[in-house]
Amino acid sequence: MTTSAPARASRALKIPTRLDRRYLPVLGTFVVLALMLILGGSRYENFLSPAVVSNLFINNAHLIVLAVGMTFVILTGGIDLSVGSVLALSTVVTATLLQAGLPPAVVIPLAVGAGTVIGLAHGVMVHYFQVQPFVATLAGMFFARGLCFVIAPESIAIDNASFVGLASWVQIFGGWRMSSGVLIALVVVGAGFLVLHFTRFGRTVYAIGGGEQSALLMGLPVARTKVLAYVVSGTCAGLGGLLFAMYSRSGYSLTGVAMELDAIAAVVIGGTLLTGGTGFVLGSVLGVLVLGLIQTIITFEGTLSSWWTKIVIGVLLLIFVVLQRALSLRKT
Amino acid sequence: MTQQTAPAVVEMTGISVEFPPVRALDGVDFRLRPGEIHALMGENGAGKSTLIKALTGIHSPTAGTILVDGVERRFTGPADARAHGVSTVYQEVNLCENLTVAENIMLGAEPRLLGGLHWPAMRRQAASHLERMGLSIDPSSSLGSHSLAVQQLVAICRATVSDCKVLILDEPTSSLDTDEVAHLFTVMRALRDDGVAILFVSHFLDQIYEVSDRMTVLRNGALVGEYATADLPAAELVQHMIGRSMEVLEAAEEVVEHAERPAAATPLLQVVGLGRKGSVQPFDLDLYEGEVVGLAGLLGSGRTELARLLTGADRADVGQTRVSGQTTRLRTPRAAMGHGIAYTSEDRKGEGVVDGLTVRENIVLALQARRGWMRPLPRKQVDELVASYIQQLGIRPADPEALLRNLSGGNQQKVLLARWLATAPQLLVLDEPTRGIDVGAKAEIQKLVADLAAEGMSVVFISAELEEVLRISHRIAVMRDRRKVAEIDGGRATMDQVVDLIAGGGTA
Amino acid sequence: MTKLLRHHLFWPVAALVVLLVANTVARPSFLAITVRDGHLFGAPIDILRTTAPLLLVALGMTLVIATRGIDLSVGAVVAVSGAVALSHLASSPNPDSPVTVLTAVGLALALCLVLGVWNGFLVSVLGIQPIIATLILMTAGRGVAMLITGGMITTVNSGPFKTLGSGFWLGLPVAAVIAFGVFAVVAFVVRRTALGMLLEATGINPAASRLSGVRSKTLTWTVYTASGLFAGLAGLLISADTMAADANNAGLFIELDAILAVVIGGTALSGGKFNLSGTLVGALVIATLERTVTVLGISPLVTPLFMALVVIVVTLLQSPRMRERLASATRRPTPPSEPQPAARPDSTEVKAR
Amino acid sequence: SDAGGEPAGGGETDAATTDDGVITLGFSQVGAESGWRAANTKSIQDTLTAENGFDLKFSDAQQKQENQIQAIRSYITQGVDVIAFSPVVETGWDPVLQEAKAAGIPVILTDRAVDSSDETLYESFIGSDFVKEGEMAGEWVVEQYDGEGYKAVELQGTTGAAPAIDRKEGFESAVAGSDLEIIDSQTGNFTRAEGKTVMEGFLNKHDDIDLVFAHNDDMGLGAIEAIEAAGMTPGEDIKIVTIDAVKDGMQALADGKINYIVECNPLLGPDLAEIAQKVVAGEEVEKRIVVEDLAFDQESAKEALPTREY
Ligand SMILES: Nc1ncnc2c1ncn2[C@@H]1O[C@H](COP(=O)(O)OP(=O)(O)OP(=O)(O)O)[C@@H](O)[C@H]1O
Ligand SMILES: Nc1ncnc2c1ncn2[C@@H]1O[C@H](COP(=O)(O)OP(=O)(O)OP(=O)(O)O)[C@@H](O)[C@H]1O
Ligand SMILES: O[C@@H]1[C@@H](O)[C@H](O)OC[C@H]1O
Ligand SMILES: [Mg+2]
Ligand SMILES: [Mg+2]
Repeated sequence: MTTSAPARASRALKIPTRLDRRYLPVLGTFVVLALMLILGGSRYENFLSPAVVSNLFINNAHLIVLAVGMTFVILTGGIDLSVGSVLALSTVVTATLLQAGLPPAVVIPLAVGAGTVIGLAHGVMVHYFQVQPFVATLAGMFFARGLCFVIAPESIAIDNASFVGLASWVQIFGGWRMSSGVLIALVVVGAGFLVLHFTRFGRTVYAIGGGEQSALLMGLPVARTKVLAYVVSGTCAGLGGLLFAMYSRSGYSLTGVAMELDAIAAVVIGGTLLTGGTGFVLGSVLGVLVLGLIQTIITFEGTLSSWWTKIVIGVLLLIFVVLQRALSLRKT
Repeated sequence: MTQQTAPAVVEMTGISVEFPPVRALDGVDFRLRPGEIHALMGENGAGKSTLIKALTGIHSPTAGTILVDGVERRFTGPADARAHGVSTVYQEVNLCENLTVAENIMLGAEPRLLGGLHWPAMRRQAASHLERMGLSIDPSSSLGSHSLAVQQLVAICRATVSDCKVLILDEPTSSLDTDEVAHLFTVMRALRDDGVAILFVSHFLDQIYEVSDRMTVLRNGALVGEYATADLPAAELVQHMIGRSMEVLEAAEEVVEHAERPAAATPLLQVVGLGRKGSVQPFDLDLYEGEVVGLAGLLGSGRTELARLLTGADRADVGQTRVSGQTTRLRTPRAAMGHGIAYTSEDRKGEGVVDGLTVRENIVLALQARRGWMRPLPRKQVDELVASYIQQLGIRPADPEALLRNLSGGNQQKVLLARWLATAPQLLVLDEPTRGIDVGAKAEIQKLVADLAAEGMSVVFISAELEEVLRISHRIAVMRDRRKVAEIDGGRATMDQVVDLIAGGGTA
Repeated sequence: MTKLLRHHLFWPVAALVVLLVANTVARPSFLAITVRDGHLFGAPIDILRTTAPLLLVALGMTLVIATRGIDLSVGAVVAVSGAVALSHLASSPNPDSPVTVLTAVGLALALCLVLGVWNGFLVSVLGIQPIIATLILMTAGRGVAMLITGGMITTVNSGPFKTLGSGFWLGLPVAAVIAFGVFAVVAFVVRRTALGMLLEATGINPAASRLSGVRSKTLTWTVYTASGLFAGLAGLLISADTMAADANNAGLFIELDAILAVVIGGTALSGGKFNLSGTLVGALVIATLERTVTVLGISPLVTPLFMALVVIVVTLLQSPRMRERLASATRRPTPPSEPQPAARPDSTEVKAR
Repeated sequence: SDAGGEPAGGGETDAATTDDGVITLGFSQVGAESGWRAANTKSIQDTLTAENGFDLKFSDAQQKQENQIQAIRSYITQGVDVIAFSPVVETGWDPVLQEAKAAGIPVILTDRAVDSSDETLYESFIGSDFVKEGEMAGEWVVEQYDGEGYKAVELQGTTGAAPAIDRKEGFESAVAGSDLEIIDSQTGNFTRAEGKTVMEGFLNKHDDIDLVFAHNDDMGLGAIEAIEAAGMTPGEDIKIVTIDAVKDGMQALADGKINYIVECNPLLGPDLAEIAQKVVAGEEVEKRIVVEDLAFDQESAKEALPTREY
């Protein structure tokens, strides 16, 4: 039976040197984003200015942070619908507590922590009670929004001096501007990237998305990782709320309605599969920029009526998704 | 080398596992000693995998005790078991296709740098583990890009990464060819000689006799006995396993071996220069009614890809296909089905089972799909059909309403076979149909194939087990490096001849 | 008992019963149905009528979810449907003529069918992920609806059309008759033909289904089309209810309600096995819950919180883990120390509010 | 005129000079969430036309504050002459308004006010006083029905939205001290459909409702449907008071189905045009221009209806 000896080498797989297929969707996003910038630049005056690009980041810092958290959850094959509401809750908590006279050093951890706690609750519901992520986080979405109204139905301005000081910190290099919000968002992106690619937790996130059962049988800490992914997303939503509070210097219970869809769309546009296991944080950042750019184009166009705005957003999204799909399919 | 006297490293007593209403294990005792290779034997659904899962904490036994190194334990899961020196390769390949080979091997025991993963070291270490298993693949390629066989070897690599006292291998050889198996055995023996206790499950009796020291036999969830391999002749082993004598099986094999090659008429399916870019090289093949054509080749030689082109699972971009003399193009599996061509994929988990549906639904799926949704099969006819296949193939549990995911691996395979037989195809392409199937059932499937051929069905038979291909085929096509290199007469071919062709030596 | 507890409809039905009991406690005549002007009148009848559009949308959603998809665009489709129908009525010289009404209905449904086909095309042919594919129409669709109505709320008087929303047939609300009727027909077709099984196979393992000859793409395409059509019908019922086409608010967030109804009904969002009777109960639960908020007099400020708590309680009780616990608690000889159906305290709490 | 006349690359125009006499005005609208809003948008677009000497840049923020901030920033970089917007929320505008101020671009608020400690950040606010609207409704109710022991239900606007909070507050303060009792209050989300469902619920729950106060016409129109479906006569069996005075509401008022409507005037275009011209010309403008909100009873509605613009 033990017949043997054909050359081992014949069995060695020839590994193609071409680009790893996993990067194609992100690359697609990048290419189309660049195309959009170029087209925008040729169509509108001032479009390709540092100010516009800086604003793209400044206006979307909070969304970038949400998208980073969302990426973790989606990579595990889950979803987090609560982020928009949790962001609102965080702004409300921040504004209310600051108004009550508490110092930022106390308020900031509480606001972010509110997100963490809600994320933990999601994780527990999803993992230990096996509630479907969509539903668990939908309940969380109602819950956080409800809590906002209970805390403060009206919008509250923030005038705490040190908070305002922190919020209005800006660095200017030539035409480029960098706000404290953008800096925090970039740090979160960097941290997200490092955690996903250089920790066991991060790789387990991918493993769970690739197959939860398999990850379990591989002896990876599935329970902890899954719960943690929701904690990360909740925390990011809390932090996103803080950034939004810094950005708008106020807290409002109706902020961020449907922002979860923006975050999800950004992640998916960035090449992450909703089924889990494939995708990159940097892709999600590109996704946010795409959405922001669509908005910028709408403003620069300047003549669209309300309904054409919606239609154009839809059409641009379509063009984007189809192009990206075409680019990532071409080589498979 | 067997240390009969050493105290058992694993001692399971009176283990019962229930999946109400099924009692999968009923008071089973099992002992595993250091430095032995211990085979766990039994039919499909006998409870082998369940026993393993009870040990490693995936299923919690309703009764019984488990001692590991003399300490009573109930592991909370594979991670816990691994932490206590029990490494397992479960039956279906359970790795993450989206991760790289290196990650699949090293995660859990990954080298670190400044608290983070040390990727270069990870790749290096993974490469050396792969080397030990005789695999020279790129550790940073993604696992999903490799064939099932390679994945199985990677799974084994993973299990042997951390220092383990106990290594459990549940059907690790089901998709390996002889050469890989030999290599695996070398590794297993080396580990055993280092004092590792190895639990090994396989349906290949010759492998069991080749490598194991002792064996435990289960039947219907109950313990039959524990034996020293050397003291138990194969015939007796089979009798213990299936509760019948070996003669039934031999009778079945007779039929196969004496089947006559039918007289040639017009080929049922004729392909000329069929090929696909990046897949198999263009090939010619004629398939006649009532004929079994075996495909032989090494792992990755292109058998599966050839089969997929024949059956519309992949679309050919060059070449011609003629069914009963008529030129057609088989663009989809559905189109192929329209011509009476059926294909069972080797990838049971990914392309076969619909695990959330019942046995009944899985069996009628293809038949129903062909009829279209508007013409549902009458329930009575479905029930009869399903009952007859459950009986004919010995599917267990014999419950049409059982969810497929709750069936043992071998029984799932039988259900898939039933799915295609139910469509009464003219040409049946079977890719590894006997993988993971017990001796009894395997013989019956072989007999079934022979019977079907005798009734006029044309069969393409792919198996990693060369003997099986030789025994069953009227004609054998040999594949090498994704090319069809030879076609030989199955009746006259010898094992050595085929092995030579496969390896690239001899000529037809 | 165990069997009853394990039945997939147990928890949704229990939730419905608890809600009805809570309402009856707050308002003893809640379940009373009286006959007024020859038709039935009362809270239960209102609930049936308000369930109607949600039920239709949830029906389509269930089928889409069975194939592992999701349709976020239903709310926008609802808006488009109402906009088309009412604009046509408003522009016609005789909005009361049955022919005009039929044309309006026909136009609206035809356009919604096309929208469904569009979603199906993106998902099954272009292979775009369902959530993003339908997000496109979710955004653009409302724009289209507003384009049709010019951004205003279009209103019109048309007797026959109004019947769709607030008319009665044999004493029952026409909207409910239509929705439950369509539901029954679809449920019958899906379960009496092989459609249900083929959809489930597609949702569970598309690759295996394809190899088995299932036309997965066509099926996927079909369910999105159906979802568009049903949403369009729902849009007609909604616009006929108030005789106004409100492009901004018609069907706003109905996709979430519909998904929730599907999930409460015991269908997993991961696709595969689906459960239409569960969806029916789920839709009733949601409509009743909305009514409960008013009847219990819950302050608008805590309404979302209240809804969240109910959803959390229902989903937790339905979770596999809880079911197992409850089932094993009832199976055993019941040690008194065991926190029996852990559910009870929570559900009475709901009642007490 | 946006690109042509301006120095390329110049993010900021030198002060508010307009070489060609055309005023470039960037307007950021909240969204298009209601018929009222559509009328508001139309009024602005119809007034700030080229004939009237404006180059209007319009953007719809889809009810998102971040989009509005983004749009305003973008107007700053584009160097418009005047920025006008209807803030989604009252708070949170200081940073971006400071940027506008630094760039020398005057800002005009419409419809909704902002809550800012620094009044120099904007030139003028043009809009309605929501509290006053609620008060006007409440005063009329007290005047008509005090002493009859009326039981009223309230249909609130979107929870947390300024018009909802203010109108509730105004109405409550006006009816305080009378014998009118508000027995129930729920949100109908400013929409007809929800107004109808909530009213149905109220009718299921209470047998003795005498009056409905709805925060806008749409919810009032929904309530009419519910009351009719319950076999009662709106306007008689149950009195209805609403706010907005859009066409459908006025029609119902004229038809006797609604009893009283307080106007919330969306036609802010002309005022905006006037103020913008003054601001660009460097003239003094009033800090707060509250548009006059009329109120209609059934008689005056019949008179006004033929000439209503929206
Ligand atoms: N999760 C489950 N739920 C219900 N029944 C199960 C489950 N897992 C296994 N079983 C049943 O338990 C029995 C034993 O299955 P097991 O997988 O242990 O068999 P096996 O001996 O490994 O067979 P094979 O050789 O086919 O792999 C079978 O009847 C199977 O259907
Ligand atoms: N995704 C892939 N990328 C690169 N090479 C691949 C990929 N998938 C398959 N191959 C290669 O294609 C060839 C044919 O594979 P195929 O699965 O047909 O072989 P086989 O003879 O059926 O072997 P097996 O025993 O693995 O089933 C092999 O060389 C295999 O390694
Ligand atoms: O009804 C109106 C509402 O829709 C708008 O948002 O604010 C003013 C209200 O009168
Ligand atoms: Mg097994
Ligand atoms: Mg193969």
